[in-house]
Amino acid sequence: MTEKNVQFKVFRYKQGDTAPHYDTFTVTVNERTTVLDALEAIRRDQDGTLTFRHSCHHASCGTCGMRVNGKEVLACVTNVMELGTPEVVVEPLQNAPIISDLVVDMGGFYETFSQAHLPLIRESEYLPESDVAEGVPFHMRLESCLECGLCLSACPVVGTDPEYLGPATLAAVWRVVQEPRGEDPEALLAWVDSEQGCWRCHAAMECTEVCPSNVDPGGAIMALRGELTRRKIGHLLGQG
Amino acid sequence: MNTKQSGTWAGTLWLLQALSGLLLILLLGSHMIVNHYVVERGLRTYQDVVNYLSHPWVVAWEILFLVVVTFHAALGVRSILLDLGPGKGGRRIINWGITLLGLFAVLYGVWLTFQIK
Amino acid sequence: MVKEGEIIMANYHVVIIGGGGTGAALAHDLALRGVRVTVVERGEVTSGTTGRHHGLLHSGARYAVKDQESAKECIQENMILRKIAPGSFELNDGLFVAITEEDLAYYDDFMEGCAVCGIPTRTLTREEALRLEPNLNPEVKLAVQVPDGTMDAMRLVLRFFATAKHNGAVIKPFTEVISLNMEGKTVTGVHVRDHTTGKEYDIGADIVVNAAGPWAEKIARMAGVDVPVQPSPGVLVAVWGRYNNMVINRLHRSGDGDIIVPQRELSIIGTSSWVVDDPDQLEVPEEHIQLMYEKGAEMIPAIKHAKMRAAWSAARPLIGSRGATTGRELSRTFKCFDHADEGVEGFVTITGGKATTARAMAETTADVVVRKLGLDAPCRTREVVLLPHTAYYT
Amino acid sequence: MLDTTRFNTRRRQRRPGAWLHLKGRHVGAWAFALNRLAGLGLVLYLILHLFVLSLLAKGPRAWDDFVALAKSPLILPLDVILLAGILYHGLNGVRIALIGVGIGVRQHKTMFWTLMVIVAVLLAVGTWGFITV
Repeated sequence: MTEKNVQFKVFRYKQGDTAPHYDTFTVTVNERTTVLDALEAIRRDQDGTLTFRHSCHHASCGTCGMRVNGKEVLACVTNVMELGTPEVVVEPLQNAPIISDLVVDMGGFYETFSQAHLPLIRESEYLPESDVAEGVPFHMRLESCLECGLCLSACPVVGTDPEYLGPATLAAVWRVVQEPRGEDPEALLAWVDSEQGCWRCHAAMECTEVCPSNVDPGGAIMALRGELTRRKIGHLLGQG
Repeated sequence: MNTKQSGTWAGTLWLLQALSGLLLILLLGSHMIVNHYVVERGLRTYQDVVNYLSHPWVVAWEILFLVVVTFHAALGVRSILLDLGPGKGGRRIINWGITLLGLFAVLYGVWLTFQIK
Repeated sequence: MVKEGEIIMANYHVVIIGGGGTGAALAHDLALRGVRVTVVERGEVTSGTTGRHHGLLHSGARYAVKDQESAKECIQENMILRKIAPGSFELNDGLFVAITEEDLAYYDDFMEGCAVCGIPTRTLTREEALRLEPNLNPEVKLAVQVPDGTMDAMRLVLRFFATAKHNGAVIKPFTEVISLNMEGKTVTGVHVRDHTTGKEYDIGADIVVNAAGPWAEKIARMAGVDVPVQPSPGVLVAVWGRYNNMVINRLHRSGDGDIIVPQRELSIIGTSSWVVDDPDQLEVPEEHIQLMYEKGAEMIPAIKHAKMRAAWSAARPLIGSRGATTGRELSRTFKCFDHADEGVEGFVTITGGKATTARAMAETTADVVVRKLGLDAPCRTREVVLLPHTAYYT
Repeated sequence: MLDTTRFNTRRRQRRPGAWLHLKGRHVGAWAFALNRLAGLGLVLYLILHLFVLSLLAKGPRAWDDFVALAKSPLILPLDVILLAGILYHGLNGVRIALIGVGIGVRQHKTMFWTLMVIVAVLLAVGTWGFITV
């Protein structure tokens, strides 16, 4: 293992501060060190007041979303040496209120997201050639979306319009349309068929670029439009 | 559930924006080719323009072009303004403002066509 | 809501130190019993040990031979969690696979242990096992199906928090306990620092519960008491792709790298085990990562070439005196300490246990707390269905 | 409660220029920003064009004087920029329309670069036309 010192320029803000600032910390990293490891080391060895969100440390919970060198990433799977910069800039996600340092308030996101009524689990796609185990009452797996908010931070439209439903919620609606499981896809389709819904998107596809879990929100938004367009045309033809 | 929306118009307008865009490729393409190449050495003189506009089909074609390009431009500007999150009242002002400006541009263009003799 | 500095006259106030699974379940339990609760957590909730486990909803089969107390807790809680947190688990069961003759020799003990602990089992032939899990090592001799499952390590806990909040509990993340306030030998509250504002203040409490997991010893020392907690880290490795439908365990005495849990887009191989003094000093030794790959590949050979997503460590808060060597010899059960036994009033520690048994840990602790408060309020957490995790934020 | 008294007082800031913050962004965001800039440019040109055409209403003199000005070599670069804007906005627009109804979403980057090659070729041809005509 080779070790080297890397500078971390970290966004700092506490409630009551007039303005945010950046603090620089030097951390010794090796080939395995992630940005999250470095932040934990900073909090442990240099500044116990640094706040950041984290939980699972393997890109499953979605809490450690932040901007590293200007890109939305999950800190837990962002390797410091692979970034290749002598200085690593760490900032909170955009388009959400900042609680302190790297911590943003996810409340607004969840207020919209929860309206999509996406269950936490979905039908499991079994491995090819495998059977379903006898005696297992349900065949389900956890949804891929980590609710990390990276897509919201990267989206150029969420930044300008607070009323835009945003990629995560629209992707969740598309999941429910695909697999309703007791929810009402018609009501959800009507909900997203609006100025603030899937038609607000400009197909910059940044959401899909930054998604750490193969959700492809951009594709989901386009699929929603395709579905709504088909319905609209079908409606027109049906009437004509 | 959130119901602040302008119904299915959003999707229709998006589709119209896409379709008018595709139509413009044809219209603008022909506008440029005709104006600059088909008429020999392009519409250079006032007389060229008068001759060109003496065909009623040409007038109709150019007016159609003007209508579609104005429509597409107006919807595009509207979309930029809506992205700024203007709120409900703001949206109404934008919709009316854009409509009036678009209508004015089209009427002005039509009027202009008939000024040239 | 309990405001800073407000004196609660109406009823009792309990401060829980630690926003992990135990603290969450305890906040939920006490809130249901009508006690005012404030949870203080140094970082984000579930950022310590809770969020980092492999996401295994234990059937208890893993402990059915050597640690039957823990195994019984697991199967009982497993069944309760399915009822109170529907929709939070991949209910795909688990397989214990025998790869070698040595594994096979363990079969009888294993089946007997499961029977004693009340863990349902179904023995599968090699062919049946391979049909369910085509990526299994074709050398597999037989497999035993048990009611394991996959859980979302964070979101199950958020559901406890969400329900507790709904019932009036106050959750304060990024609020670090600096010291315990004491009057003589009685703990009267906590002195905390809110890292979101940088301000320090006191929170008064009738009882303070130390649910700090591997940090429990550090907190206990603030009250001048000692709890026998041995932080025992383990390395886990997540690889891209789901290699198995069910949770795959090795049919043998618990060892390193003998569990593969499918979760979302990933498969998670765990764990190794050693012991440390400071739960904040968690290394991820390179040889442990390699060990996870090697051992994992013994059960599912394709794991050997799977692309790594993450490698990390989590510190288990095992109960045991210092001096354990690997942590494997320590029980996974939990223990609640009423420090009145050592002469310190108003202070209770809950430690040990597993994510699967967090509710039971909370029930035991809440029983102690209400008894100390002189209340007669029975536990209701076996029946009350938890709110969705999104309710924590909204 | 998650201490909402404190959290709700802080609203997120609006970032009207978010679509222009392209550092660290990918092809799609650049394509969108360029498309919008080109579109805005074309709207300005449309207004200018309509205004210039009003010279036609003022008779032959005004118009012919204008044409003489427009033929000057100084205007040529502006013509090229205009053509570039039209070609980019038009062809990228085709891409947006297609992916907007779910066609070629996963190939959107390949589509973009292919169209950019076409834009470059047409721009070269057009520029050659401006110079030689």
